[in-house]
Amino acid sequence: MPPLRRLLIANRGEIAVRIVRACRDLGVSPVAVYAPIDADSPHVRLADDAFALPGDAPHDGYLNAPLLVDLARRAGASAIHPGYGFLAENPAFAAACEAAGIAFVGPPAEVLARCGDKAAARAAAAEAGVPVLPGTDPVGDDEAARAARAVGFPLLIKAVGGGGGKGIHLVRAPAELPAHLRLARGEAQTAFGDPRVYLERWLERSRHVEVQILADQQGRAVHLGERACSVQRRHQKLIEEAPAPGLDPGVRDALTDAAVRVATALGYRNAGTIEFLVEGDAFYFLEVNARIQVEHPVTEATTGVDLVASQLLIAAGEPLPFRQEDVRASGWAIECRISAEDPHGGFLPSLGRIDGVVEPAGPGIRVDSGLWVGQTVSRHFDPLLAKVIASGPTREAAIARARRALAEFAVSGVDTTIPFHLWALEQPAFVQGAYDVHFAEQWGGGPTLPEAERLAVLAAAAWFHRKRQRPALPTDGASPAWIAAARQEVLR
Amino acid sequence: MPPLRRLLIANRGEIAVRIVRACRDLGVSPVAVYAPIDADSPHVRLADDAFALPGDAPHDGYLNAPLLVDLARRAGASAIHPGYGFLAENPAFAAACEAAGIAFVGPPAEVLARCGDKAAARAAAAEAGVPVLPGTDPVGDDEAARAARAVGFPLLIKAVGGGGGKGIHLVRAPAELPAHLRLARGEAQTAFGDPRVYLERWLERSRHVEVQILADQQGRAVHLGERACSVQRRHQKLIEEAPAPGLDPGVRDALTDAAVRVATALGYRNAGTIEFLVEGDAFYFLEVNARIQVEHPVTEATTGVDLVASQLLIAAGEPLPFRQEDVRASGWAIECRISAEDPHGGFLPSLGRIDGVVEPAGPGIRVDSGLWVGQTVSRHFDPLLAKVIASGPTREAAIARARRALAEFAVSGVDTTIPFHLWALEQPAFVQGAYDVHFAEQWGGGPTLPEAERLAVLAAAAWFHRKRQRPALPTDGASPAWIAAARQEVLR
Amino acid sequence: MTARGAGDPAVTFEVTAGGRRHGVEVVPSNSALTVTVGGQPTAVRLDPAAGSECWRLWVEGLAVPVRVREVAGGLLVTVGAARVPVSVRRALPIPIRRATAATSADCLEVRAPMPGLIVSLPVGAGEPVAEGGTVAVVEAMKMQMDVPSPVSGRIEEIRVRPGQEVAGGQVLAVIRPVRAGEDDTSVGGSGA
Amino acid sequence: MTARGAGDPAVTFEVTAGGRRHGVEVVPSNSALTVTVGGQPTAVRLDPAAGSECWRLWVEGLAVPVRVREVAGGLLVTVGAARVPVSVRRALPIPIRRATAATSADCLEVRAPMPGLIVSLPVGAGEPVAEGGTVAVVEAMKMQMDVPSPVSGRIEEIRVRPGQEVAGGQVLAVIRPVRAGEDDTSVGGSGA
Repeated sequence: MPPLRRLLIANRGEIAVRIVRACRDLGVSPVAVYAPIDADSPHVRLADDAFALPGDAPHDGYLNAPLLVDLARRAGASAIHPGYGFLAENPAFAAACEAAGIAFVGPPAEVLARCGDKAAARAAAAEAGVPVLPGTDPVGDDEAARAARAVGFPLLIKAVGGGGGKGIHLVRAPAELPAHLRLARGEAQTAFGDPRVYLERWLERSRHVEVQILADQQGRAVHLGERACSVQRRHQKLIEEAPAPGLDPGVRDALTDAAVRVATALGYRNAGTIEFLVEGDAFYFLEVNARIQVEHPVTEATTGVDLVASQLLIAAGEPLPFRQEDVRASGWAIECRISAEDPHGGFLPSLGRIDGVVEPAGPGIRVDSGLWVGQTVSRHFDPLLAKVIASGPTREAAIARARRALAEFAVSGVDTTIPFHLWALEQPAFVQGAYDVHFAEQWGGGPTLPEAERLAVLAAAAWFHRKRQRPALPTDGASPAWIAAARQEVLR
Repeated sequence: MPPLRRLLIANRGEIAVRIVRACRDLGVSPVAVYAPIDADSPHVRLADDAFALPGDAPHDGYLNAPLLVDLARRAGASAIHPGYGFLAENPAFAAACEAAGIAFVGPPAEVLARCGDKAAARAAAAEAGVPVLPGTDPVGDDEAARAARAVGFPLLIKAVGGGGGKGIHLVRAPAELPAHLRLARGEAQTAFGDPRVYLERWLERSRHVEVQILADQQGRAVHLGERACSVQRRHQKLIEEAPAPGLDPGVRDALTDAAVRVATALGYRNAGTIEFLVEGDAFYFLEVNARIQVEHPVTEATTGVDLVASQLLIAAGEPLPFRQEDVRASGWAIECRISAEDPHGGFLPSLGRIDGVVEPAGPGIRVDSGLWVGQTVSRHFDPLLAKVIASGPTREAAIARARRALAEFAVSGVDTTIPFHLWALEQPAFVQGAYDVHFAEQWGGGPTLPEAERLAVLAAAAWFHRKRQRPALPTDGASPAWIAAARQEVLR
Repeated sequence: MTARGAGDPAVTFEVTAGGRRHGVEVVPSNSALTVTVGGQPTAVRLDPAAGSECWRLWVEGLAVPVRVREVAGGLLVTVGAARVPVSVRRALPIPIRRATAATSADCLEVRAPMPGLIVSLPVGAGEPVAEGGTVAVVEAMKMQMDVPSPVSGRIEEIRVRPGQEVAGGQVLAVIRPVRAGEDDTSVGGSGA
Repeated sequence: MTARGAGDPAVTFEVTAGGRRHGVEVVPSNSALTVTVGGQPTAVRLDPAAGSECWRLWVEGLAVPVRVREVAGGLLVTVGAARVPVSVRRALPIPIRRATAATSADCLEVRAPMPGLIVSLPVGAGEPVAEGGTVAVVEAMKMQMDVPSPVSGRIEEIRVRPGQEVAGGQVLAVIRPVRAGEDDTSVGGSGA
């Protein structure tokens, strides 16, 4: 790949690490950028060069489009990979890259704009003979009530800038609309620098299934099978798997075929995902995610295709090295997102400083991680810390390995979604593959088990005993005063 | 698997961790044993229960057969997995387990004895129509010279207790025989508690190819394809791959077919490996490794079959869940053994204390590791610390990923074989798959490159500067006095 | 009874978990501990697993990963998927949260549900607010959240300003409840 | 010339690597260093990667993993597959290994090639040994190795005993060389 020797990664965390690795595999020199708070992070440590951004707030840093283009030029990079989130689906950024003679690893600006115009994307899908749900163009506050009535309730408010569940609000009744509209706009502004939102009909008992697409600059588009993504909380995916369990083979073929038709109709280029809602045997096009997705590794595990390396090759002008009939999926893969959230406290963000990490490994386990000891988990960024991808010849084997890996995974310093995953992977509905978008609601605040209570009492007793004997554990934070007081009283 | 609820692991390091993980995947409770020096090791940390052995010397600990059987009974374990090395191929140990009503995860004692009797194994292979090399029964010192003449030079002295390259010596001329015989016997005694050795003809330009076998207690034997293991140093494998590069498909079929015939002729049970030397299109049976092997993960990567879990299921009496025609190998996998040896100093063992580890991860990389920070690498045990297994759809992709992973791997405190692997994976002979058992000799003492020298000078200068500014680095050992002296003189 | 070394005195205290109170005695024995809960002795060992919070609890031939987090008033112990708040009585006097001097006992505090940034404060001091009405909008990790009033009432005091970073649990505002009929001023939520 | 802060004095010394001696000047600049080797300035940064020995060298837009190990007499720097022994002159006086008082300057020391256990010592003090003959058998990690005599001569002194653990480089025996014809006693190796 002679034209692509050096690439700037305009992102952070696990996806930046992922892109570094794809670069290494292709002999491309990866260049990192970092907000000051990320100076010691793995994506910086693994890159060939790294440039500091002026601030931690996204608009100073990872959303600072002119600076990123300038840094790419200074670093001698001929391409920029935007990862997901931040500027990944921003047509102006893609255009700015092109204008500067830097390849944007993703669809060209006009395709991003076409995919970002949700109404246009829906229209294109409908024209390609793919069923769609009722939805709107971007709506102003004044017209929202009328537009909502036309779409019908329940409906979702979604960010035009889109992606990652941010800015998505479910509205069940007209009275709830104004408050949710305001919150969704605020989130969209922060996450994507674009306050525009649109409305889309919501199906109550549906499953979320999406199809991975790769399209080269020569115009050939192939799909790499589907992913099931119905384990969601606050419209953020928690668990994804490939293939989708319980999907009728006929429906699967129709879905993947529809996805390729939508991609072709939109003139899609590079890696992308076509999202559908599935209810029974019916499916509806939702939208195009015009980026690499968090859950791409499950497709890599089942197809053997390196999607991020494919992105780089496509951006460098290479034709796809395989045809649709060469793509063979086998086995099963499940991804669990490890996020800094408190699953026992409504999945609220858990901020703090990571003071210990043990990541799982071994057969059938891949970990894509941005974690490091000393990391400050701040309010500025998405709470995703790492991903555990378990694969095996059968779904049963993949689930068993995922459980094993989650039990090995230890993160000290913040709450994580690990307890949720341990619960989910034991639920009959999940084990049987018979779950829909409401699955995660059954978690409630987490299980209460007498056995866990007994073990907690034993652990607490042993913990206190240990604290008495070894006053100084290597933590950064000072021990709260009440511990010292307790120690004194215990000693009497 | 109702009869197997709890299993004792009579081993340490990465293979003990591997067995813990297989247990977890099957819902079996793993019990560890540990020499005092291994008290904080990962296999102990990941097990459900752990029993201390009375000493670090192998005969007190991991070779202490009666104690291990007793501990299994006390732990409520119904099976013992011996790993590789130590007691893995010891018929008396297998018999002792059976006598105590504990399943030995491996072939029954009589099969171990048959495989351990190298002459008998060779005879069985010859009878099954498989070509063999000239070789002897176990030889005494008196008869060795005559036996050697009958076998012909060059020849190998090999330990009857066998395995892992220990006790193997290459002898090119009669005069060298006595000294090598003495050393080989000593090593065999230490490693396997059995000083017996035998002689076997050696082919100068051969390749080492082996075939993985699984055989259930119902008598069905299948192969899982071959592995190439010609990158060796002191008859210890350094790199293995599956499939074998440059192997004619006809030869491959003949080899795997011969392996199944040998296994069937020996009444083989559980997992085992049939070793061959290949020279051109000719191949010769060498021996049976009646155990799980270090390099088993490359076969797991290409076939999707979990070999260690299969071992447990077979030991529990389950029939193989697939037939020969169901086994499909795809893609390519390469394993690099990370050992505590000094590749720039003749691969001598490097002893010390590990004070920092970063293990690689990400797409296509599996790490099986027994490493931990604080680990003392002692003379008591095999120097293998960890294994990097890289896989991909093509050999080229697997090599690229292996290189990437090796560059991420950092071990502080002892020398490792990582520099050798970085060199090997760049060599044209390796990249082209055109290498034989002499490949590793080209390493010499490692490359000397002007660019490396320039970087070393820069690194040394920066290191000294850093040391001057930050006197205390978090190491355990005290800084040598000369550093302090140097610092003073630099400061003037 | 477990044999005790002279230098290993038993420690006894009361542990409350899941609303149940347990008498607990801890006696060191070899490298482990004998923990007696409600008269039932159990041999346990707690080994560090990662950082300051992650441990491995060895109990009855099984190893259980647990996370122990210190919070005001006790510990949060996570065992597998379950989280158990644990408090230790006598040994652990739980600080009782009293109304501060500035806040009369009749008033209620509205606290931040998570650490974050104050985006807006739709209702000013002295203004009325309905039960469920938005008192503040807090943002963290690109997610915005309304902080609702637990009661209908009047804002007695606002303790933060827009753009300010707040800690989880920090008091944002103090509200004086209004009983139905007591105050007939129309009270609104965030739209007020 | 690089601008220098008043508190950042240049440090100069001589570095020998691969038999070549280099004049080296180190000047701090921002978070990096300017290292001038043979008049050629290069901006470098050395960041810790793992433990006490593993580092990441940032140089000219590339990051190179290096391992720096302190040994007697200098540093061993591993860069990729290559190992470069580096010594720093003036700043680093290399301790010269002198013959100890007990050993006459004519004698040679035989040292352990690796840390391990002395398995056997086939030749006794006062006995003759041939060049290449085995002086000791050392074992580590289940591998046994003959330690050969570098010269033909006579064992002057044995400093270890079988079963003893020895460090790498530890003196095992002292040998007084015999010039051809000087001593016509037949000398053997390990068989002697």
